[in-house]
Amino acid sequence: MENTIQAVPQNWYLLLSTFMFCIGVMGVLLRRNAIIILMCIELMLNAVNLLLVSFSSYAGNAEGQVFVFFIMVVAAAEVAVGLALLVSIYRNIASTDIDILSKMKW
Amino acid sequence: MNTLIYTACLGLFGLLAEIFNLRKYLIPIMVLGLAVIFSLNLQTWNHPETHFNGMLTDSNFSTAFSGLAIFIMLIILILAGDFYTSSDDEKHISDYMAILVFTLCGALMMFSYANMAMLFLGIETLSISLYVMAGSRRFEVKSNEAGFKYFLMGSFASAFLLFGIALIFGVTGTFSIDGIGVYMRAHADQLDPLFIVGMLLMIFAMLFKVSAAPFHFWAPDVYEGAPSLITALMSTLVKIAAFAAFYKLLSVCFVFALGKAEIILTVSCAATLLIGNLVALTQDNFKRLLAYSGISHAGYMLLAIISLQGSTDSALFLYSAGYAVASLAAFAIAITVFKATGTESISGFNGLGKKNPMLAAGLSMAMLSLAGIPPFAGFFGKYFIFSEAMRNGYQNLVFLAIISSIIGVFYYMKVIVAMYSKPANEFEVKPTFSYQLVIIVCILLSIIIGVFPGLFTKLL
Amino acid sequence: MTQTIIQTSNLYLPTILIPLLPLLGFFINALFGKKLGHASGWIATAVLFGAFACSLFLFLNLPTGGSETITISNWFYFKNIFIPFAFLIDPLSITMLLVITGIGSLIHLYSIGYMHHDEGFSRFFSYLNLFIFFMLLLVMGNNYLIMFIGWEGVGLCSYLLIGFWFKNQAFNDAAKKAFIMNRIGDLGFIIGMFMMLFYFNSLNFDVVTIGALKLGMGNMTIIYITLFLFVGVMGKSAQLPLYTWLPDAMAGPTPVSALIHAATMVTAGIYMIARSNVLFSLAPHTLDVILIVGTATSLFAAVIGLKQNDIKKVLAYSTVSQLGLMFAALGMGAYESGMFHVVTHAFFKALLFLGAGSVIHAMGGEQDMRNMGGLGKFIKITFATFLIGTVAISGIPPFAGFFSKDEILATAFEHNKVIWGLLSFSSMLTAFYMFRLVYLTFSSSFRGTDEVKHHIHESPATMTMPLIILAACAIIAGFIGLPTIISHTHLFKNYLASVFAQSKLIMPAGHEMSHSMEWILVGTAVTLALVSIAFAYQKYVMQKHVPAADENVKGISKVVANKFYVDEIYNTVFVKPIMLLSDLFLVVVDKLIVDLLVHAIAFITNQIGRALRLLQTGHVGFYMFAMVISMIILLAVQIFVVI
Amino acid sequence: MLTLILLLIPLIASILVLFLKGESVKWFSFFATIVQLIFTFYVYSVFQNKEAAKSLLAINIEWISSPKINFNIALDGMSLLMVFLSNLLMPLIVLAGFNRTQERSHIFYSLVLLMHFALIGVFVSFDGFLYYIFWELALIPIYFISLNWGGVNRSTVTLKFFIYTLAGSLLMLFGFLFLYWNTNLHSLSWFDLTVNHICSCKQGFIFWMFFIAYAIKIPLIPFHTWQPDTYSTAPTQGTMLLSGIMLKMGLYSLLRWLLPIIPNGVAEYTPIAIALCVIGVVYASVIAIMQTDIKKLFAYSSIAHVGLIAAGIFALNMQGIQGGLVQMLAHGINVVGVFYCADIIINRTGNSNINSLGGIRLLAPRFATYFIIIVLGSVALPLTNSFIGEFMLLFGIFEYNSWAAIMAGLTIILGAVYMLRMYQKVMLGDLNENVTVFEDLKWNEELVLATIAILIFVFGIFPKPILELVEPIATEIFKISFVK
Repeated sequence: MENTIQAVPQNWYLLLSTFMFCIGVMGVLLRRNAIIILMCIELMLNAVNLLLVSFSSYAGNAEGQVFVFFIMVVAAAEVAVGLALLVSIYRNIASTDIDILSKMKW
Repeated sequence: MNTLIYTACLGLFGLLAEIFNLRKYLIPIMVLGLAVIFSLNLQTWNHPETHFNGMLTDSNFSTAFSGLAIFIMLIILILAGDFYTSSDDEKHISDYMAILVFTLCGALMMFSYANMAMLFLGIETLSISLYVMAGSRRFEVKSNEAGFKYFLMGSFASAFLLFGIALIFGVTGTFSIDGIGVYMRAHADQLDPLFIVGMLLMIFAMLFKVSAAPFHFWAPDVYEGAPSLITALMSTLVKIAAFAAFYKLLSVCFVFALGKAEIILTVSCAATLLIGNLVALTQDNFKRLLAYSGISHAGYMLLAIISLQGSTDSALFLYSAGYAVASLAAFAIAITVFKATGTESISGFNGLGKKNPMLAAGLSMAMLSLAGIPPFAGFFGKYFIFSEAMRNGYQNLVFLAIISSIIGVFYYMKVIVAMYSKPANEFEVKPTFSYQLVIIVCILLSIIIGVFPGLFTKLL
Repeated sequence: MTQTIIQTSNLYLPTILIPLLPLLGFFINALFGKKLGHASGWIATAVLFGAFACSLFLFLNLPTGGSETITISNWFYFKNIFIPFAFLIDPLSITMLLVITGIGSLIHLYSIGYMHHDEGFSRFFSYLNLFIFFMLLLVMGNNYLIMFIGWEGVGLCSYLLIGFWFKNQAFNDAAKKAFIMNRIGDLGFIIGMFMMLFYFNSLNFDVVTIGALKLGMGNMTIIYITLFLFVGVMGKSAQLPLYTWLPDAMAGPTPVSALIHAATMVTAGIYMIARSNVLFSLAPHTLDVILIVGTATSLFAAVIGLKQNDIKKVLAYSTVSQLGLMFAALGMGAYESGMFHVVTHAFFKALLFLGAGSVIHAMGGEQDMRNMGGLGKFIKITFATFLIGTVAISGIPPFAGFFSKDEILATAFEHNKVIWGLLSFSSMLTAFYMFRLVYLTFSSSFRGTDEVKHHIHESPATMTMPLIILAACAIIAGFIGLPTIISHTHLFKNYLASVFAQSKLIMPAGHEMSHSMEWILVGTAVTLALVSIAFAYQKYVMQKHVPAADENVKGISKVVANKFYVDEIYNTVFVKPIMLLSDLFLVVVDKLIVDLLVHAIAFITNQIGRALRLLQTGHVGFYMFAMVISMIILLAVQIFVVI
Repeated sequence: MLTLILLLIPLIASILVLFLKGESVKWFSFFATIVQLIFTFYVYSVFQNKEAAKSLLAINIEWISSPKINFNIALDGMSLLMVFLSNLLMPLIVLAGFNRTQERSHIFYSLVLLMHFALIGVFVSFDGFLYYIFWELALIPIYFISLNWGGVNRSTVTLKFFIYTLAGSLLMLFGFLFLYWNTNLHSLSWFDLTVNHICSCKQGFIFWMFFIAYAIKIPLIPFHTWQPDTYSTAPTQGTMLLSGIMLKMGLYSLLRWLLPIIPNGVAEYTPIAIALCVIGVVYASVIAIMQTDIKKLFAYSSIAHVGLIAAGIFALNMQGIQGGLVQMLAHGINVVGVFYCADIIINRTGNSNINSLGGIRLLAPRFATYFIIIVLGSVALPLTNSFIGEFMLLFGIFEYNSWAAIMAGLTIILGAVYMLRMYQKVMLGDLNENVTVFEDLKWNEELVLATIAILIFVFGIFPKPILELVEPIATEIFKISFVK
């Protein structure tokens, strides 16, 4: 049984999502704006989602896709909490630059 | 499984309590509820069961750790009563309580998961609640910073965890930890590289969660910035939950491929021991000190994880229990002192031995237990872990752990010295009744575990 | 493992009474001395007379040549080594017992008068009794360990008595010095005992003797044992190089000097060698060492004695010199002669010291002879008895010293002419400085202040009585050992014969000396003594020469007067370096090296902590960067190293 | 069962005393220690009756199943000797505090009694792990005693002491763990360990783990630097505990847990150990000669004395072992005596520098008498308690190596040098201007010192009961640990 997902070889999914994941990681490491970092983390999660979906499809096993739903829900919750924290930080220091957040060190 | 459901219900009740205007009675009700749940949890003892199509399993392992976690939460809730006293806190008390109980839910899932999905959900439930709680002092930059740092790094690490899970799923086609274990046993000699990478990524993520070096960076900052009570929670419940999950993951899933991760685990363990103890030497802030001490304890517990054979699980449990009671006692006293003196520095403890000998004695015992000196529980935990590691041939690591315990004694003693030989400051320190109760109970437990460790090692 | 020995001997009771009585006296005086007042002195004296009576009983009841072992208990044991608490009664120990208790009781009696005004009266007597107790243990023990107990015990009492007037730190220094010098010797003694234990598994005299005989002549083991024992002897009997404590020990009250540092304790070394005569006879090299050390000490001390001005110091050096003479005798294997001289010396030296005490008593504490003179007129009894003592020590017949000294010189002549020459010279010097002492003290006119002169008085009867008795002994004691030219029965030699019988077998005596030769020797000795007396008379009576004040002494005299600077040399060579070493150890090794090392470890640990702490920059970006980097590194290591 | 009671009396007393106040604290503690002492005599009488002893004195029940730890307590001659020493000294130590006022005395005495409990525990444990627990437990009370009631600089000094000794004991813990998993019986029971030795290739390693722990505790050079400071800083009763009993733990452990457990390792490294001990004897003695602080002087002298004991033990022969045991008892009594005398002096004059003291004998003749007796006891004069021990020890060393014995024998001379120098400067001479009044002994002080003085003579004159008490076990240990 062919489906649209399987039109592309599995390794390509793997490469793509690894690539996306790495972009996410690089973004997290290189950017200083908290919101962009948040986005990059979302990107990493989505890379995982993509990977899971493709694996799930190739294995003919729906578990992976179910898992993706979990991830999406959790990611949404995470973003909600993250943004809320960000808002309160912004209220206090009027900035979203993560480098300013270094009151506690050593 | 029932434990989890009841706990979730208790959390929901907390949220609803606001509607019924039960603020005043909320904490007693919650405490009572947890006590009931604690006893219900005991019923699963020796009744291993699987629920939700293999998503959760009850086993003695999960029951024991659940019991411990519920106990910790119970203590935290008792402490919360006199901790959240400002008017702002009063307003949010039901939220706080509910979120704390949800944290427990996450932890319970982490003890009894049988599926990667539940592991992930457990970790996230736990973490997200904690992000909120760590940042719950909205107007304090420190608290904000702690919450946000924790959040950023925690979700970053979660992504690695997920990527690992995805890769393993890709290779094995299942999320069930038993299934993965079966796959591994079958393919132990020729494992797919993808699987190994997935496993290592998961291990990295778990190392992050247990705050092992070199993934420990979040811990000191977050511990310092978070409200003290939450720090207590993080250093006990969260750490124990993470370790239990980590232990289960390795012992059920990856046990046959552990050789492939040996270097990582060994290096991490050694680094954790050294960094935790060495950096703690130089700390002046008590919470930060406990954070580093917590890192070093993670090192000892990693030793149990590495050994992973025989009765390591009971060693880990004993260690966790000993560590938890000592930490809780220490935090209960520290919170009292912080409140009285308004500083979190060790100098706040100066002369406590004269001002309040009972409190000082309690903290001394807690510190000695953390330092691993008999007859307190901390010693036995260490002893069992060292013994297990020795049995499995990790002599060098044990030796390193011994050396680092010697270093560790220095900073625990620093607190004791401050209490007994520095001139007293002018603040009067007087713990409330609930704090006294907690301190006495925890210290007594610490001694009981120390004198009858057999009672606890036989649990698993 | 215990042996039970039932005592049936009729000697049992007197034997144990001998040490017990002084011990009892000690306890009475120590516990109730304050309340007893002056009665304590009489009690102390009485117990000693009791002990003397018991000794006499033993002397009379022990069959000639017999010996008896009186076991009190099996003191302790380890491995297969049993150490009994037992006494050996034989002629040798009886000789010593008689000397100790006899002279001891006289000196106790004397002390009652001498110490009458001292506030530590009862304390003094308790110490004296304790001393006698230990001294008796020393000579009565049937094994080396009991002897050692006495050996150290007398050292302790010597310490306590030298420093009796403890307010004076110089006296305390002297006491300490005596104790420590003795302990140096004791170490040698102990090592000697270890060797005996090791080779013979016992310390009993009889067992050791048998064991030594088995090893045979000239065995290295025996040489080592005897050499170590001799180290002990050097300390106790003030031989070169450990003699310096004895002159200093004169800081104690004069009866103490008489009892401990002249008559009894210092002769313990001679007793020990005599007791171990078989061992020493089997080790000819050790005997040579003893001979040389004895001769050298005799001469050396005699030379120093020439220039001393303190009346007691002169006597002290004379004691050292006489002890040297005794050791020379022992070194030649003439144990009886040595013992004989011990006995006669005990009489006349005790007499001299007590006489000197009487002089000091009369002078109100003054000891410098330069401030005396002409005392013969004031204190006649003292003068007369003192003169007898001096004549005796100078070796003028028929006084006691002559016989014993002559015997030694005769043996020396046979043994080695050089030694004989040296010893004769030393005797000559002795005669000279002793008469120098007498002339300076008793003849010509008084040189002290009028106040002192007014004070001069004869001592009470408690003090003069002992002087008279001792003087009588000093005259007649020599007759127990008449030389062969006069009589064929040498009472003393015969009495001790059984003790030294085995030694005589090992080293047979040389041929009998011809009578004419011996007459020549006697003549030479007496002539030499008379010449030096005359010389002294010429210098100190005719010329009325008075020794110069300390600061005016020049040249060789100064060196001699300062005792050849031996104390100073010891100070520089031993004491100072040890003190320096002590500081060095403490400051450099302890504080700087060891402790610094300990602290350095702590410091370095702390510094590493400080360095690592900086990793925690507070920047969440860095944290995540570090996480990722370490992940990559760990992954790389894991994958490339393991897989 | 009797052993358990022996163990429990101090523990219960330690808890009960917390509820008392004022003078009753001291009386109660004294009462408890006296009861304990009397009970010890009873136990001794039972022990003499060998057949009955076995069942009455030993308890062996499982405590923890894996790793197997038994609650295994028993008494043999050596344990009984050490228990006897502790119980003998304890009443004296408590009594010594009667005329001192202490803040929070109930806590103080509770800690003292807790320490007593731990010390007894160390001596009666026959399971390595149990022994280790007590070993560590003993450290805590003394640390808090020193920290709370100590003198100047107490926080740094006691911290050093604590870390130092703890470091040693953790190494020992490592050694025990190693032993446990590397012997085929998997047991730390003394009876198993002495029969079933670990492979001799690993013994050398364990030797160092144990040796360092004990060397720190005893202390031997170069691990001794904590000791002089601690002894001079700790409150007197603490110093008495430390020097009188606690350092005996180290020596006792050499005999109990080192020699018979790893005979080959010991045999291999004996030369080094003896060299360290003997050097320590001379080294510490020489330092003591120039010490001016009276407590430090005694501390160094103690290093010298225990160095000798350790050397004798390592000589691995009967007289060394037996002499070591006898000397432990003697040293315990003497050292408590000297430190108490030092305390009386410091307490009366407020001065611990021997150069600014002097002439005390003029004012306090009775004190002077006791002091000189104790001083003579510690220089091992014959007929005092330490003579027989020192004699046997030196003979033991002699049998091992005669040069070592001569070196160690220097203690005979040097001991006299520093002790008499100290006594002369402090007690003799004319009154120093710093010493104007010096009250003679109070009743409790006199009682303590008189007891010590009597003990010094009793054990010096009648050493046989002690030697006989320890003979069987010394023979056993010798047989096990003697390697050809």
